[in-house]
Amino acid sequence: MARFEARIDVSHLPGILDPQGATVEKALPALGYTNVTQVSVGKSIRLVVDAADEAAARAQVDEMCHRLLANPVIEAFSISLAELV
Amino acid sequence: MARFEARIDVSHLPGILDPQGATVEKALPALGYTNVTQVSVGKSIRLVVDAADEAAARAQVDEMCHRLLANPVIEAFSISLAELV
Amino acid sequence: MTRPDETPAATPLHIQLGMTDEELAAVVDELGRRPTGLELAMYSVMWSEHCSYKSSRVHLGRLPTEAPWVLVGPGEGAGVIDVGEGIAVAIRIESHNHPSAVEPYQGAATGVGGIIRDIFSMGARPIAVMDPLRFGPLDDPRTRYLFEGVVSGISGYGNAVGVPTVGGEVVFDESYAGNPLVNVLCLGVLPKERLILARAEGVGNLAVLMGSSTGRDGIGGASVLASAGFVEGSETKRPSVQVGDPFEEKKLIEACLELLDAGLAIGVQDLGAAGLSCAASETAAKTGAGMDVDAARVAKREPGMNPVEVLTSESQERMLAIVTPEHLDEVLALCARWEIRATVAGRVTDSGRFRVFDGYFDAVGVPGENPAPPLGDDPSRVSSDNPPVADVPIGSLGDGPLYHRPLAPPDSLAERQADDPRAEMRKRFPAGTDLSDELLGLLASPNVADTSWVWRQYDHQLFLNTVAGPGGDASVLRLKETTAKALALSVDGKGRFSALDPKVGAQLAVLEAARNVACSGARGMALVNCLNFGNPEHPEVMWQFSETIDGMADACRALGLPVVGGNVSFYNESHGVDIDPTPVVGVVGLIDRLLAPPPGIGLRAGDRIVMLGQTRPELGGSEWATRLGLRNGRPPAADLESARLLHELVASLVTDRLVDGIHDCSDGGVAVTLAEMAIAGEVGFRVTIGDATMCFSESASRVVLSVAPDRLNEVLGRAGSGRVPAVVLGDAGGAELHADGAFSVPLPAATRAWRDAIPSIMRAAPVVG
Amino acid sequence: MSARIGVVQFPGTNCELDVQHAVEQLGGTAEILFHAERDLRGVDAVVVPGGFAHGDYLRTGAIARFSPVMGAVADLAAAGGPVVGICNGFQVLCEAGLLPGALQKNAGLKFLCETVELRVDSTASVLTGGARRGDVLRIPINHFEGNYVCSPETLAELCDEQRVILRYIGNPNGSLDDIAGIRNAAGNVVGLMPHPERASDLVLGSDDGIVLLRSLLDAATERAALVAS
Ligand SMILES: Nc1ncnc2c1ncn2[C@@H]1O[C@H](COP(=O)(O)OP(=O)(O)O)[C@@H](O)[C@H]1O
Ligand SMILES: [Mg+2]
Repeated sequence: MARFEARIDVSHLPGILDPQGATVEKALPALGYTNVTQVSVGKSIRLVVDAADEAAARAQVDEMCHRLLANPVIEAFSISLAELV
Repeated sequence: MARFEARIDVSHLPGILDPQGATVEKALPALGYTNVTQVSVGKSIRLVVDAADEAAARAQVDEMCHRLLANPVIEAFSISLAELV
Repeated sequence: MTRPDETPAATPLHIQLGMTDEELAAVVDELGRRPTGLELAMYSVMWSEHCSYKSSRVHLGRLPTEAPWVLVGPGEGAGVIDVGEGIAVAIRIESHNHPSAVEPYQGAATGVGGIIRDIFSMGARPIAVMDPLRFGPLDDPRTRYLFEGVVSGISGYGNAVGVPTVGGEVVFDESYAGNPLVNVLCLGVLPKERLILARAEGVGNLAVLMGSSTGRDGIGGASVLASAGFVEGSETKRPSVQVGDPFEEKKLIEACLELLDAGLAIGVQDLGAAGLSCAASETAAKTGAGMDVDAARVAKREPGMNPVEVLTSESQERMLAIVTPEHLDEVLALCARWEIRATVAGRVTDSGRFRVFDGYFDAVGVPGENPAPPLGDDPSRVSSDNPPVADVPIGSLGDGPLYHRPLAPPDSLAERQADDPRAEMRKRFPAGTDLSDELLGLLASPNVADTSWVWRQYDHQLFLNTVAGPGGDASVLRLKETTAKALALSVDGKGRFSALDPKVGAQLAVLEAARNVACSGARGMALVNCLNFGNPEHPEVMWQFSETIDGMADACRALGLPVVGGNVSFYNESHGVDIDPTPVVGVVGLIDRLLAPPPGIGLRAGDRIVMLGQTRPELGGSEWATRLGLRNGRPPAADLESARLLHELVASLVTDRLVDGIHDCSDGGVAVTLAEMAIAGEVGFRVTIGDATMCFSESASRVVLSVAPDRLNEVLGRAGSGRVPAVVLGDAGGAELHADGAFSVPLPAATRAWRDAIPSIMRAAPVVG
Repeated sequence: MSARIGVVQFPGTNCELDVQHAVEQLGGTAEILFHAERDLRGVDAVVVPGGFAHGDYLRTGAIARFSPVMGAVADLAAAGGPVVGICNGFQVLCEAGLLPGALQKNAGLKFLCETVELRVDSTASVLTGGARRGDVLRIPINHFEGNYVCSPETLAELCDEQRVILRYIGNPNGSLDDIAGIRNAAGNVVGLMPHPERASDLVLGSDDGIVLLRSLLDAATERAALVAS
C-alpha cells in the first residue's frame, strides 16, 4: 500500500465561456495591467489517496474526476500524482 | 519583449477552514472512495503576460496576485511561468 | 496569532492577553493562587470589553426593558416578545466591525452566522436579517473594496444559510473611513412553548458540542480584535480571520430546531466570543451549577492543539446542547441524520466550579466517544488521576470587572453646536436661487441614492413572507403562523446628529426607526440597539455613550418601546481618532390584520400631497449641509410627544387605507422625500415648500402622504383631532418635479441620478484591497 | 383526488417549505422527501426545489445528485412521471444528466434576487401545459449560478425540438440564447431558474407563477389516474 498526493487542475472546456476569467481580464487594465490576456479561472483540487501503486491511484482519481470532481459537460481536468514517503 | 503563460495556484493558508474540501471529503465514502483524505479545493488561474523577461513577468504576476487574484489574508498562492515561443 | 505559547517572553502573558495588572490581581484574589496559562487565557477573553461589557454595564441599566408582551429581555441570546396566537418573535443585533475591517467578506459573513446562532439558540427559526452598514466616502478605492466585500459576504453567507436579508442601511461618511461599521440584526419566530434558554442544570447531564470542528482560527479573537483598537495593517490579526461555513450552519439550524421540537435539550447555547470556555461556563453559572469540560473530547481541526487553544478558539458554526444521558443516543442520531458532528465535551456538576481536563472523561466513564484525532496527532492521555488544567469558581468568569470610566464632553462641542450652517447657506443660496442641481446632487449622493445595487444581491424573499422588501421605509413580513398578523422592521442610525448632540442623536435614531415602522401601519413593539463607539478610555467617548443611553431611554419611554436586547462595540477608532458616536437601533412593530400590502412610498397621479408634522429651519448635520462641507450646528429637535402622536395617526391612516402613498422625511429633507415618492410612483408633482432651508431641512417627525382628493378632508380631519400639524403641499401629476421658486427637474433626470449613482461608482475602476 | 407532490430536501435546501406552501395554497398536497430516502412514497410528481444543496460546494448540484433519493427521481422521470427542478433543483437535474447543459456563474459575477420577465416559448411540458405560447410572466429569480451553457449541438437540438420552455426578456445573467427553462424530449422533466412559488400570491407582488404550478398539479393528477388504471 502506498500513499499519493494528487493535484487536479480543472479548467473550462474550450468554447465554454468563463465568466470569472472574463471579468478578471476586464478588470486588469484599470489596475494598470494592459499586457495580460487569455485569463481563465478554474479549480485546483488537492487530495491524498492510498493505493497499491501509481497506476491504481491514477485510475481511481481519474474516475473520481469523471464522476464528481469535474463536470465533463463544461470542464476539462488534468491530474498530477506524487508519491508521499 | 517575450510572452509567458502563468499558472497561479491559489490555496487556503494553513489553519484557515476549507468548507468545500471538507464537504467533498465527507461525500466520497458514499461514492465508494474510503481511501481519500486531506481534500482541499482551491483556485487555478491561467493567464498570458507580455514582459521583458521572466523576472519582470514573475514580479508583475506576483503583484497581481496580491492586489486582485488572491486574498493574502486567507489564501496562499504559487506561480509557475512558461515562456511561449 | 495571539497564542500564549508563542508570544515573546518579554511582555508578561496577561499584558499580551490584553489584561491590566489590576485585573490579574483580581484573578489571583479570586483563585487564591496564580492562574494557570489556560485560566489566564479564559479570564482574559471573558473579561474583555467585548464579553464583559465592563465599561458599559454601569450605564445600560438605565434603559427601559419591560412591557407586558416582553417574554425575554436583555441578557440572553436574544430578546423575545409575544405577538399573540401562541407565537413569539426573537430579535437581536450584533456588530462585526473589526473583523470586517480586516477581511470584509469573511468578517461580514461570520457576523451574519453569529447573529443567526443567537436566534435559533432560543428555539426560534431565523426568518430575517437586516444589515446596517457604514463606510468611508465611496470615492476611496479602499472603501469600495470594503463595501463590495462586506455586501458579498452578507449575500454569500445569508443566502446560502437560508435566511433572507430583508432590509438594512448604507451610510457613507468620512467618520468611518478607517473603521467601517458592519452591524447585523436577525429576527426569528417560534411557537411560545419552544422557547428555551441557555441553561445547564441537573448533575450528570451532558454538554454536547455540535457542528464544526475546533480549529486554531479565531483564537483570542474577542480579546485581540475587540479590546485592542483596530491597528493599521493588522498583520498580527490576520491569522485569526475566520472563514464562515453557511452550509454547516444551515444543518445546525435544522438539527437544533428538530432537537427542541423533540424535547431533547434542557438548554442550548451558541459558541461565540470566548468559544467553549464562555458557552460551557455561562450555561452552568446561570443555574449555580458546575461544569467539567474535557478538551480531549473536542474534535480538533489541526494536530497538536492544546487545551488553551481548544477552550478559547472561536471557530464558527458550533453549538452546545445540554442533554440528559438517557437522551444522548437520540441526540447523536439526530445529528448524524443532519450530517453534523456531535461530541460529549462536558458534564454538569454541582461543584460550583468550572473545571477543564485533558483526557479524563473516558476514565471516569462519561458517556460518548473521543473523536478521531487529527492526522499526526497522538491520542490524548487518559487517566482518572488526571488533574484539571483549569479549576475556577464558575461565576467568576462571567462576572468581570466593572468600570466607572470618567466622562467629559468633547472640548470642541459647544463651538461646533454654535456654528450653525444656516447663515452660510443663505449666503451661498440667496432667496430665489434655482435649487434643481442641489436636488439632483442630493439624489445622486450615495447616502440618498437607490440602494438596490446592495439588496439585489440578497435573497430578500425566502419563506414567502416579504410583503414589503427593501426599498421603502420599513420592511413588512407576514407571519404565516398566524391568521393575518405581520411584522414591520426598520434599522436606523444617525451618527452625524449624534456627533453634534449624542443625546438628541440617539432620540432621532429611535424616532426614525419607529416612524418607518408606523408608515407601514404597525404599532412599535420592541427595540434592539447596537452601540458603535470609539475608545472607552477616552472620557469624551464615555460621555457620548452615557448621553446616548439617556436619550435612547427617554425616547423609548415616550414611545412605549421596551429595549429587549443590544450590543456594545467600543474601540471603533483609527489612528487614535474615534468614530462619530453611532447608536444603531432596530425597531420591530406589529400589524394585527394585514389584508393587503401597505401603500408603499409612490405618489399616485391626481392625488393631493399632504405633509404631516412641522418643518423648522434645521440644517445641522443634514445631508445637504454635510455635502457642502458644513458638519456643524445643532441636530434637529426631537419632540418626543409630537412624534408619538404622529406615529399613532400615521399607523391608523395606513391600516384604514386612507392613503395611496406614504414616505417619511429623513436624509435630504422633504425635497428628497418627494423626489423618491415621484420616482417610485413614476409621476411628477407641483408643490410649494419654501426656500432652500425648508426644502432640505431634516426636521424630525414628518411624513408625506399621497391622498386621493375625495379622502383629503377625512385625512386632514383626523390629523386635526390627532393634534398633528398637516399642510397640503400640492398635487401629484405630470412629468416634472416642481417646487415653486425652488426647483424644477424632469422626472427622468431625477430617476437617472438616483438610480445610477451607486452602480456607476461601483462599476468604475475595480476595487483594490 | 388531489395530486401528491414530493418535494426533495437535501441538506442545504431552503425552498422546500415555500414550494409546499404554494402547492397547498392551490389545493394540492405536498410532502417533504428527505434526500436519504430511497423511495418516493408513491408521490405523483417530484419538485427538486431551490436552495444550496450541500452548500453548492465544488459545483452546484454536484454532490446532491449522488443522494439516494435521486435514483428514485431518475426512475420516476424514466417512467414519464413529472419532475421539476427549480433553481438549485435545475442545477441538480443537469448534474444528474436528466437535463442537458450546465449552469455557470452569472455574467455579472453577482448574486441576483429580482423579478424578471419571462416569455413562454413551449407549452409542451408538465410545467407550461396550462400556459399559452407567448405569454409573458413576471417571476423572481434568485441565484448566482443561473448562466445556462451547453454545447452548440445541444443548443441546436433544444431549439429544433422546442425544448426551451421559458426565455428571459432582458437576459439578466448571460444565459445562452436567453434560456431560463428547458424540458426533456418527452416534456415530463423540466428545469428552470425562476421561482414560480415566489410569484404565487398577489400580496407578495405577483401571482404569475400560479399558471405554472397549476400545470404541474394537473400533470400530477393525470399521472395519478394513469398509475391507478
Ligand atoms: N445594506 C442594506 N441592505 C438591505 N437593504 C438596504 C440596505 N441599505 C438600505 N436598504 C433598504 O433601502 C431602503 C432605504 O433605506 P433608507 O434610506 O435607510 O430608509 P430610511 O431612510 O427610510 O430609513 C430601505 O428599505 C432599506 O431597507
Ligand atoms: Mg424612511
